[in-house]
Amino acid sequence: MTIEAPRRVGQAFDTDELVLNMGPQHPSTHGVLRVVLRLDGERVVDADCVIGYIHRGVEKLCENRDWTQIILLTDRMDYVAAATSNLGYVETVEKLMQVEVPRRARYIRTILAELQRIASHCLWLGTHAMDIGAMTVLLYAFREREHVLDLFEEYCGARLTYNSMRIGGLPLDIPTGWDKKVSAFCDLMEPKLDEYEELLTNNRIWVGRTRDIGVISGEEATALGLCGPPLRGSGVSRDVRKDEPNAAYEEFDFDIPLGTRGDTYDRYLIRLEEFKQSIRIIRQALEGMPEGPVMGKVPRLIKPPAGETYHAIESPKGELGYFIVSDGRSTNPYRFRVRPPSFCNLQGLRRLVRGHLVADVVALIGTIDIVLGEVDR
Amino acid sequence: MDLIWLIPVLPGIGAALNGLVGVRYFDKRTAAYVACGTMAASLLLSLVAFAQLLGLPGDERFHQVTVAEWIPPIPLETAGGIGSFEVPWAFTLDPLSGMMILVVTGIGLLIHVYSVAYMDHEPRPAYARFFCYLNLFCFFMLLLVLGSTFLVMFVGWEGVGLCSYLLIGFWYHKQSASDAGKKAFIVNRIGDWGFILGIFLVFFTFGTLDFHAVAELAAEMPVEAAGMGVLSLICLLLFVGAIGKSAQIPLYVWLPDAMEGPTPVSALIHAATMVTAGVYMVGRNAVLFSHAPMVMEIVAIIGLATAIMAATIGLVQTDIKRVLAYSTVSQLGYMFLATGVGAFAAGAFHLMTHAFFKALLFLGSGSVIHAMNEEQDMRRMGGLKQYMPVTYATMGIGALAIAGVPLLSGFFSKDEILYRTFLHNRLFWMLAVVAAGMTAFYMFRLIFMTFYQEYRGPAWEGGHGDHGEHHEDDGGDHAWHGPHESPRLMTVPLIVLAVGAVLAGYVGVPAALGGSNAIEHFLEPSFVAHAGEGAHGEAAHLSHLAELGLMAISVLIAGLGIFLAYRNYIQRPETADEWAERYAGPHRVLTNKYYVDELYDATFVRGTMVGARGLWGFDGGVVDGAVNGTGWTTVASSRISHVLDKHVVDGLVNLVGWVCQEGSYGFRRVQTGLIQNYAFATLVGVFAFVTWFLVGR
Amino acid sequence: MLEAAVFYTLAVLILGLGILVISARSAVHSVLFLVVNFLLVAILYVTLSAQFVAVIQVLVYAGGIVVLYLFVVMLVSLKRAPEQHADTRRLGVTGAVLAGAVLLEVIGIVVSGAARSDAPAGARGAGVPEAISDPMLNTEQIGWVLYTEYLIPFEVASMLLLVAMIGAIVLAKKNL
Amino acid sequence: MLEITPLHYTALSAALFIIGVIGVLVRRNIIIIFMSIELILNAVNINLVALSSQLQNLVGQVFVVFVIAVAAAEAAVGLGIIIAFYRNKETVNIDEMSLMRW
Amino acid sequence: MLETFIIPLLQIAVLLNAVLVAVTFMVLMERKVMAWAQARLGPMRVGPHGILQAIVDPIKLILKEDITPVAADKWVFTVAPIMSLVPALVVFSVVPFGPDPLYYVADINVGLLFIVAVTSIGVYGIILGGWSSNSKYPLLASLRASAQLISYEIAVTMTLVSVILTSGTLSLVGIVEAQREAGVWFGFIQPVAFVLVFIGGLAETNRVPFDLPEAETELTGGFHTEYSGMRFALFFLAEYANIIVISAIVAIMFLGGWMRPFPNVEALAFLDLIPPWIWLIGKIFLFLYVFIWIRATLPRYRYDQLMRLGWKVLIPIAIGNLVITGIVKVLV
Repeated sequence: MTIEAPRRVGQAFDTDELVLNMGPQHPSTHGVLRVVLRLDGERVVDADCVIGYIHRGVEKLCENRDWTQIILLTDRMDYVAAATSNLGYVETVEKLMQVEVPRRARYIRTILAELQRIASHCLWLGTHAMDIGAMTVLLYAFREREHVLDLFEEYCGARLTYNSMRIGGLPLDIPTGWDKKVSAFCDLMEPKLDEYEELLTNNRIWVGRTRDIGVISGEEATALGLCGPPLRGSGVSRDVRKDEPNAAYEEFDFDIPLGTRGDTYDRYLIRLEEFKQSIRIIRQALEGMPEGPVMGKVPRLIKPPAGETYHAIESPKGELGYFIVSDGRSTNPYRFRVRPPSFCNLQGLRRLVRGHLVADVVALIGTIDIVLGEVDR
Repeated sequence: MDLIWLIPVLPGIGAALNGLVGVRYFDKRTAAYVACGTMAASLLLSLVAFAQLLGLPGDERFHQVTVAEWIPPIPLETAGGIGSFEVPWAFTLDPLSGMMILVVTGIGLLIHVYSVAYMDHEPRPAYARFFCYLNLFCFFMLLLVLGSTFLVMFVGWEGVGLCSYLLIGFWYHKQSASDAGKKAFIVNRIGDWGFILGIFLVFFTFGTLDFHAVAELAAEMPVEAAGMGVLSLICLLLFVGAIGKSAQIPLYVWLPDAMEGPTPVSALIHAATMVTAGVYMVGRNAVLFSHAPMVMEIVAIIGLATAIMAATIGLVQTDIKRVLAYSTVSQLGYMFLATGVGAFAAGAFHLMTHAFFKALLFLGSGSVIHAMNEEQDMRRMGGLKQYMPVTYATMGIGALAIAGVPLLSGFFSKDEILYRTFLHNRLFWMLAVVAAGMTAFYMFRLIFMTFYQEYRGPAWEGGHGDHGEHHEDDGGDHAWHGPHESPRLMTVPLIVLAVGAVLAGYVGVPAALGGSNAIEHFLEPSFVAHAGEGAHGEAAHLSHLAELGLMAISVLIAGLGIFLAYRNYIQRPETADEWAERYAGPHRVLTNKYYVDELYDATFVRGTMVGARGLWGFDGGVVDGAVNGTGWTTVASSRISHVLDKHVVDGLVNLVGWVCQEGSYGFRRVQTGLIQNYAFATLVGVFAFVTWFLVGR
Repeated sequence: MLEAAVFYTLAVLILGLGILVISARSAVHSVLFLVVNFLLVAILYVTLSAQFVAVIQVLVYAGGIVVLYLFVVMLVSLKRAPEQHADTRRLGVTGAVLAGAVLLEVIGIVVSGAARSDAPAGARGAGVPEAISDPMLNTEQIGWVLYTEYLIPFEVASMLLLVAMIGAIVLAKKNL
Repeated sequence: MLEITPLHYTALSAALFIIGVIGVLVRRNIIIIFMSIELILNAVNINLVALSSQLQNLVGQVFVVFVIAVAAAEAAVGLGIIIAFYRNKETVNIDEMSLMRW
Repeated sequence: MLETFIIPLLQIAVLLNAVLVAVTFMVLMERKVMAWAQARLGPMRVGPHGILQAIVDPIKLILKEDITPVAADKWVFTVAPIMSLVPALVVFSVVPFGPDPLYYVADINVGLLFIVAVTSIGVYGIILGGWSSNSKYPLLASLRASAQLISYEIAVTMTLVSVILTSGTLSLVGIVEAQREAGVWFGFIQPVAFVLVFIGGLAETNRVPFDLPEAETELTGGFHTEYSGMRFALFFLAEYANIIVISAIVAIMFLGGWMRPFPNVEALAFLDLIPPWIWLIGKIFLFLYVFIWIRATLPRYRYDQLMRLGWKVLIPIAIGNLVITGIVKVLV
């Protein structure tokens, strides 16, 4: 029985440091993240994130597919929020081509994106709670996520990788009665949120496990390039939906919840509030849904003019940006680059876990809400 | 009235606050508030006390408060056998001290207020330090005034000397200021030496130090009309102290140099309050002095000589503050003249009026200096009338008052002195009148050179002719925008003092002018041993007409002085230089202040140094020789002891150590450091024991 | 008969395990043998109808102290066996031999003592106040003696434990 | 022989005691030496309980309680020292623990 | 011969089998109750509503390959699960299922101390299991588990002392009889002790919210990570047997053991028709249900929080409870 012990000579009464590998096969690293922890007893001295275990070269692949095929590949990045990945990509290309998207299409896109946010947050809530030991919440959250997946299935026929958008609009109009079902889902979802809160929000153990864990100030969060709920949890008001509205967001009322302490509990509360805001947006969109076509005027062969553009949307995980260069000649992008929120948020992990206990590492991986498919791409 | 002890204590508290806490923590406003607040409270108390005093009938205006015991009774030998030396912290309120506390607190408060603005350029800690000193000074001054024994007064006396030193040297980074501080302090010590000897003698003679008791005892003694008795000796010694404090010949040299201090200090200490302490002390001991006529004569002569000498020097000085300083010395001479001729009340009256107008003049000059960006030379001023009307007007009133222009305060008090002098000795009167004329001359010379004529000062930013509104205080960069009126905090005290300078005289309007000379009757009880005793019954009286005639003469002389000044400095400004050339010899003498400083330097300072060198030589040769001889003897004996110690004592000790060391070489083989070997040893013991048990059965 | 069988079985096991404790190569095995040894000693106590002491033996010795040993053995992970470094001056083997001699002597004393006719086998000691009567009351009686006659030693022992606790914390803590 | 007298217990105790002593003398791992000391203490305890039973006197059992308390204290402090020593020297070999020599 | 050997042996045989069967069914119960709490069905395939799952699971475990890691200390690796299970089963020997000797194997005068002592032996199985696997996660988990077990044992034992003070005996039969004499379950006299022992029991058996040693998401399974097959099953058995032991102790000490509710109210005498052992088993299953319920509800404590709760909350409360009990005992 040995524990490899890097021993610091001359330091009396010093316990040895322990190097612990967490992952890539570990139940709570959300995929294939490997975190190399240096421990002093149970306390984390330092952490190194090792990524790349599911690197598929999505960006390179995209540079060798034509513009429409790329939508399919974006599904495979953040596979628990494929619709927002699609949205970001198609809007970027639309921006490059300066295509006008019909209002109805933009409304439906907003609904899809917000439904996607609910689904993604459900997954996050379930796994986060599971990591901290509350296993019932996982099953509750998945129960509701199932409803969202049903709605997506009805809309586009897929439950995970939707391929649900097209450059210039949408492939399909919504099925008859779909909007009623979405509305019914909104009504269903709200009491369920209270159910989650009942299990967690005021639970002493939950608060004890998340309060003051992974505290990060707004400045530091900004400096690390965090985005999405981890950034807002530190009180920085940054939401692409508000700051640079895309789709139809500028037409709806919604609030950006902000944290005060920048700890895990704040981030938890923010995501719960985002559920409610998403429901609010969906309801407004359903109510004000305009009539009209869902596809704009787009040439048959998509060949954007030469140029480059960067466009970002607020995915459930944070700011998802696409940087695309077109040479104007070929049917595939010259350069395709993604700014994935999961990857940026993962940078914060090392800072967040330092000084905490091993058990908190699990909670902190949960709180930054990463999807390794998006990190590695 | 039982709270009069609070009157000095309040500024003392202010000083403690500012000095202990304020220098480090207070901002300027707080420091100023603390200082002014305590002074205002003190003034209020003084007013209340004074009002209560007035409420008493004339004979009973005497109140003594003992706050605490200071020196417990000690048996000491006195002329009358074994006396009990006992000094309480006791304070006396009688008409004289009542008047003095009003003057000190009242003018003190005005000067505090004035200083708030005047010292505004100072950095923060120095600001608080300044107010600490100022308050401390007021504390000691009030202690001096209110003290009912010689020793309490002496504490105040030394305290004001200390504060004077601190305040003169306030800008201690300036060599001349710190030198002036030291000079004031040392010269005062000479006077204090006389004072304390006088106190010793008072105790030896009377067996007590209480003023009242001393006065009562002294009143029993015969007047030493001829020759020097013990009373005369006491008075002479006390007078030496007064000379030092009140800057009389020959110890006046420190006062003009004291003008190195900030102007409010000059006004408060060196014009209105501290320098009058000598006069006050003489007045306090009026009974003693009146039993020593010969000393009185000396007092009068010294006062007169000082008055004239200072006045003549004042004629040619060009530094605005020095003119005022010599004027102060001269006026103090007047006061001593008054006391010398037995007119204690007149002296005190002049003391009061002088406090008003001299404080006014000093503050005015401070205002001018402030306006001229720290320029003190009158030759570089001129024409300031248009820039600073308030200062001009108030200073003008002050000058008129000091010159003895009728209906202003100086007129009444000075004429009272002159009148009493006339009664005493005609020659003295004539000289005094001449001095009064000179006073008028140099005061108006000052006014004319400062406020009239052409502007001769340095040019300023923003153009010469732009005599605009440069009222605002220009912060830290000290960009000077030309002469300007001072801020309100400075002008208001000026105005108040000007009003005082005009009105203060009306408490002593002489009978010849239809007045009742109220002040004299008010003060009278303080100068006699027993209230109600008709002390000055023997004094001769002139008719009112003759008195009026004397007034007219002095007014004429004053008018002449003013006219001469007008002619020399307004009509024909060149006359002044012409006169200076024509009378080059006297002018040079006067400009150099009669070479008194040089004389002192040559005699006393050098003499002291030569003596000190001699003593040094003695110390080095004889005293050190003896000490060194002793040292050598010690060294020699210790050498012997060392040899013994090294070879006998150390030898024994080393032997013990050696035995231990050699022994341990053997024993340490046993101590292997292996615990199991020790256990083995134990086991051997157990084995032996068990074996013994087994065999033994 | 039964009593003798139980005693001999236990004695053999206890001694055998004792030898295993001091001879086992791995310290963890040593600890394991020690635990079993202690449990057997506890059973021995039960046969002597000292149930309370037996339970205390299990609870404190086997369940507490030896767990501590086990912890330390696990924490002290050795890179080289202690036997690699041996001081030549140690007298271990001699000591073992000497210890054997002492054992023989003691056994001799015991046997000779048993041989003597006046040995008070099974007799009560003189002037003994407390008698063991009902085994069901064993605990109560011990408690009674402990809290009356031996109260001060009991308190001293508890103080000793407190001091030992603090001492152990101070020694083992990295930084106080 | 078949009748179990207190002398049997005494003999057992003596044997266990000597085993402990040999352990102390022979082993070099200080933890095992400590365990040998525990064996010695147990030997004493067996004696005490046996005699207590024979003499029908509970004081023997009371003493066992005290012995156990002392053993617990000894184990706590002794093992604490071992841990501290191990942190510094990375050894538990008693032959290397000779800092106090000479 | 009959009374000294045959009957006790029969009793032991029945008891061991009953406990082992109870454990398998408790696993099934846990799965079903959890499923109901979490809006799912749980095992449904084997037998009606998956009842036979309780039989299938052990069979699976026995048939699985029993792997011994190469680097493990084989001897200790084998002994550890046994050392874990044996104490858990031994404890049942003093658990009385009814008033007369037929219902218990032994009634000893130090019964409660015996339980505490024997359960404390169980920690060896955990430590040695973790250590002998020669792997980091099991070692960490075993250290945690043993530290947790020892810490909470202190609190639980101290609390039990206050119950002993109330009853005046260490014998479990005596404690139940004392409750009959008192006319009220000790759960009402000692509510603080009741809650404390229950919480301590949760911690000692490594159940949620104190299931750190087995926290899958942190330590990938705990000290038995490297175990498989029957050796794993032994650990599993030991753990669930311990849960049943704790439930039994709590039921006996605080809920009147085999007695019906309100034992001295004559009007309820018809309840005595139900045999006493059913009453006790019913109470035990009540606690088992609560154990499972808590597992479905609560998140998990962090290690330091758990230790803080044990040392800074439970032990002080236990001491306070003991002191107050003593004072009341002296005064009343």
